[in-house]
Amino acid sequence: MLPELFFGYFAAVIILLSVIVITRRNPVHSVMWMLLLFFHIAGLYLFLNAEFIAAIQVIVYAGAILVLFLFVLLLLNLREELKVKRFVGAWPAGLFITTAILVIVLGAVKSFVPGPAGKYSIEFIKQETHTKALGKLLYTDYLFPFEIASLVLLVAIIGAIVLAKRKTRSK
Amino acid sequence: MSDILNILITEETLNMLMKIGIIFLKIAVVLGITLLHVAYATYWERKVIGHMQVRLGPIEVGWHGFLQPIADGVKLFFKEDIIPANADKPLFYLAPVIFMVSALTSLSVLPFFDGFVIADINIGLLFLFAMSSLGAYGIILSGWASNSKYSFLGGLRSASQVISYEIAMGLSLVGVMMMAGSLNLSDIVRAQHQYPTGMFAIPQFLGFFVFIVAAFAETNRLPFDLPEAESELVAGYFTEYSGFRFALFFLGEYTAMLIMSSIAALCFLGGWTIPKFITDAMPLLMNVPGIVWFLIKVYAFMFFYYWVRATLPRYRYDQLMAIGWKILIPLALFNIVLTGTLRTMGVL
Amino acid sequence: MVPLNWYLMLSAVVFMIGVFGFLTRRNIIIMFMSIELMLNAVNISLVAFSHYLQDMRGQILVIFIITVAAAEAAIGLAIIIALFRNKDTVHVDEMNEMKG
Amino acid sequence: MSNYLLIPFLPLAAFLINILFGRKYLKENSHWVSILAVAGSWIVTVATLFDVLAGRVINEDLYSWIVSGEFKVSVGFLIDQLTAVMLIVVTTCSTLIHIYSVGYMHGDKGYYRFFAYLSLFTFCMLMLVMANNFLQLYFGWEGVGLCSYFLIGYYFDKKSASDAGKKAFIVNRFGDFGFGLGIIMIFLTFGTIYYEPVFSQAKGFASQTINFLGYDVHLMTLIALLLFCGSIGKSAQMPLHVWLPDAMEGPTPVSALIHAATMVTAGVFLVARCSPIFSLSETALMIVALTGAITSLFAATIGLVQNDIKRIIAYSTISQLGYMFLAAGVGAYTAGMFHLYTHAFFKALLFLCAGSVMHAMSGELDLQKMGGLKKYMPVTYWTMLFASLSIAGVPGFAGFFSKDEILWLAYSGSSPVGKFVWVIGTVVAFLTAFYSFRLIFLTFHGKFRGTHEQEHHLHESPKAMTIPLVILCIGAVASGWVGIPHLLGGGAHFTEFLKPVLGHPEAHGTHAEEWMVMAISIIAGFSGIGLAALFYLVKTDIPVMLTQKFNAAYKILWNKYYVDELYSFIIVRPAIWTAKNILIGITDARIIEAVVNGVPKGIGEFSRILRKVQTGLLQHYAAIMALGVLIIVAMMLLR
Repeated sequence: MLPELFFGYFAAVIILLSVIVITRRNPVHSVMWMLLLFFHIAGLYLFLNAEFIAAIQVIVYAGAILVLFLFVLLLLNLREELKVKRFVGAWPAGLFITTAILVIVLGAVKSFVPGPAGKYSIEFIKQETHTKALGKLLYTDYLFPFEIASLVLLVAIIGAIVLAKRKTRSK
Repeated sequence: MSDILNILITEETLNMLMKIGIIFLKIAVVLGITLLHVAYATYWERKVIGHMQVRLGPIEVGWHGFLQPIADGVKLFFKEDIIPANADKPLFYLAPVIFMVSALTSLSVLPFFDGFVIADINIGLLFLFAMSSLGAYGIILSGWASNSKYSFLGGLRSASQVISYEIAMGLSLVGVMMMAGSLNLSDIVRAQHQYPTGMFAIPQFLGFFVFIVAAFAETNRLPFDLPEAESELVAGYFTEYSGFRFALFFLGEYTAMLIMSSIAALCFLGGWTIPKFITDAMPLLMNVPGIVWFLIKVYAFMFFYYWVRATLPRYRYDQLMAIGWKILIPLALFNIVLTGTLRTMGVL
Repeated sequence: MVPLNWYLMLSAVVFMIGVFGFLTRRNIIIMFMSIELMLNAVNISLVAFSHYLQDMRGQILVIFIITVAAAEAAIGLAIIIALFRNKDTVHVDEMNEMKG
Repeated sequence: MSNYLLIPFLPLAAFLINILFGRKYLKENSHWVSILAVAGSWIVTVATLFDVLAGRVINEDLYSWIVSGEFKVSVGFLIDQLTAVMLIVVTTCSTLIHIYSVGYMHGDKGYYRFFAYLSLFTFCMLMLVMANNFLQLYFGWEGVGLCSYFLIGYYFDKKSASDAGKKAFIVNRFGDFGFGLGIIMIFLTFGTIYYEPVFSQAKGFASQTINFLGYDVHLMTLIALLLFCGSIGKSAQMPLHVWLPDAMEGPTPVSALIHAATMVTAGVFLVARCSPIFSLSETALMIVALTGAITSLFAATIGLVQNDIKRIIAYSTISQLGYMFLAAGVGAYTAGMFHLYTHAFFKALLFLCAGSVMHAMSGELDLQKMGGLKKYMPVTYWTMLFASLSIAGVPGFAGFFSKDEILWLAYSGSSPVGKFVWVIGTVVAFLTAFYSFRLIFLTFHGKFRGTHEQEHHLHESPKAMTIPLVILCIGAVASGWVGIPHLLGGGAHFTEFLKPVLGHPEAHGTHAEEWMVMAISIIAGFSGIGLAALFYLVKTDIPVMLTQKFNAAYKILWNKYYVDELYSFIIVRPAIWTAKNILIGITDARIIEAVVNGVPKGIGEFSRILRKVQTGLLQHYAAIMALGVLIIVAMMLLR
């Protein structure tokens, strides 16, 4: 009973916050609602015994990505944003497409059959601690993708600097 | 009615309620003690700096001005709460709360002495990072929502400063994590107790150095108090705040200092333990409760904060960023590589 | 025990809200946030799968998704800044230079 | 022994270096690269010649070039006696002419380009003669043709030069078309295009016929004649000779190297190389002999009246090439090769001397404006005199031995047309002596007839030019001595050397007859010289009187039998008319233009409709993508 309630609360809040995030007129408010949304998602991760993921959800998403959004919003002057239309003219079409896909996907979820369970049972993770289990896997089987991810980040750093740097006028 | 109650109130739920009650009690105790400490931290700061500058500091209210913090609190509480007309009101209200809450929440994972911690979670250190990164929101929002030049510039400066030094701080603690093999703060303290030197500050002296500098910058303290450089920005991001909301920022800052001191004590100075070689030499010290050692270490670190404030001049903004990105982060990375290498070689 | 399907449905709903936001909002930053929303929706389902199938791979994937999301946000926001400098707008429907 | 590879590839390297770095870096030093390369080739060639003299023959593949089903070709090299002779001729002439060019081309703006092309030409020519299969031969064949085109049109800003280049290229197409067909026929017949298997199997096909357009054609005759088509084009025989006189528009060293000593003799080399095939067909040999004889006579008669110094030598070249074909046609391949070999020296020398004269005369070519140059340029005079003595067949000089051998073998050989071509050959010998000395007398003797300014400018050429002249002069005098016939107490070494490859025809004649033939040819030569001396030294009014008396004949000769006009009437003008009226007017304007303009117009219209889809709005694309997802998911669900 309690887990269901718990989940119900989180799910309801997450959905509500998602809607709020995409409908706010003021992007800064959107960001703040999104911050709250990320905390709830992190809570959901804790509920799913993924404490490390929950932590990086907060650190990376809330602590880095959203702050970046906020920074960009502050750098851009968006005063007139509060006076203009929020949605494109054809938003009902978007709503229709989205609802149609949603209905079909929700229909499809019913027929989902889970595959066989792996070795990472709740007890196993508890005993080993979640971070350690994840780290062992990440640095052995997934070492190569991990290295690629680091390269992606490097490219992103350099790319962001190059893109956002104000062009110095060449003589 | 009673049927429903019977269903709800079972052995299990009672147990759970008990646990929740204990947690609330712990929270109350920690909050009370911390806030008291924060209040007197301001008093001690004025006193220490006063004496360092050969003056007396607060002296009128109570014995040697001992009641000064209380008087200050009362004054702030009853001051008029001014809100700028063009401010974004919801965010203006929210900003100091976020700032304060993010500071206070960090307290929940700090073990004050063996076994006394509100939430003994496995990722305690990560939780601290997460919360400290949240503080940036309070700063940015207060700067933006005030709709004032000084606030806005102060907010931007502070946010970029906090974000930049967060990386250095996080990296400086990676060495500790590698030494202890855990992210749980209690485990880290226990690991230090097992370690021959008794505290990680000795093998991790590089990390400790980076951590100290980053901690000063994280809490916007001198010599890195650029966001609130009076001569340039009036009071920085909280220029427009007054009264109770100002008090929240003020408290938040000192809470953050206290937390930084605690982290330093826990991760580098051995927390509530003292090195084994000392207890071996003087077995009598075994009887001293851990909280005492812990508080001594925290106070020492706080004193260091005051000392630096009284001694060092303020850096320029570009120097600040240069120190963060070009010195501290490479140093921390080098420390990680060094620690890893030495660990695999079995030296550390 | 909460069934796995609930998580999947939650994930689908959040994802579709993100899609809707992406399709209909004019502000490019909100569109970006919609993308983050979609990524988070996927993360929810991945962590749920990971938990229910007792397999860590889902969470590994989440780590990579967060990495890519961070990279994407950095690059995307840099592009937005460059765009704003040139066009002085963040409204997507005012940017149709690529019109055929 | 494998250093023989250096022979062709040194010049290739020189070409690459010059063409890549010549313009910017080497500039006036370009010649060093080319000369060193070709001199290196010459040294290796001499070494190789000694190997061949010692009896070693190389025939090996370097690497696989084309493999397509049954058709396999390698880049391969065959170095036998025949190749060795050609190698010596090519590298020697090439080296000397490279050196000569340093002086001749001095200060030209395309200096590096000139040497690059010369090196490329040398490379192609060497690949041609060293090939061990027909395709590589063809590669070299076309390569030298290309270089010839480049170098004839070297002064491309002069219209006559670029026209001459085009003419050479186009006329050669006719011959090469036949040559290509011949190679295809060889592949169809033998299933391979390597020399060795082809020649060894050729006997087996001797009597085979092939049905062609309803006629039974003797297979070997067909192949031989198709190959001979190529020879006609490249060696400027009737009726494809028209390009060679015009080719004199190129720089004189080019005329000497390409259009006298080496490239044009490739046709003779081809006939000699394919002698096993030609020998199997009496008809083909007869045609070769008659073509050679008639061309020889024809060109010699034209040469009598021309006034352009280089053109006279050009016609002389055509005539002498005809002589070589005449020899090949009567089965005396060795004699043909011998003449090729001696001719290379004295003809190259003649051209270089002409170039030297031109150099002194500031580019003047007209004999009428020269005269009395002897005292100004003694080296040129003496060398050119020796060359002329050689070509006129004066005993003791190189040309005498080779010409005499040809005439003797024509007379005594078993060819049905042998006596006929002997008569023509003797007449040509007389004519050759006449026009050669007409050239000498008009140029070097008498009084100077040019402008005063030209006279003032007259001087001997620089050392870089005269030294090659002297060396070539030695060749023009002495090169024949390796082939002194048995009759005169010599060893006929040249013939003996080539016998393993080319064989040697039986001579059906007595010593008396041989003496007789030799005497007649000597008389013909001396009477030609004497007549020329009479006409142009003693009684200079006779030629004028003759031209007036036989005006019609003179006109025909002066206009080169109107061959160019005939071609212009039969081929050029109809072709231009067709191009103008049908190809441009109808095909191009109505059909191709319609298609070319219509297709893009249609695409443009279609795109105009299609691009409506490209709104440039991000969200439209996203919406369409989402719609696609919707459709795919729906399809998967409903499946």
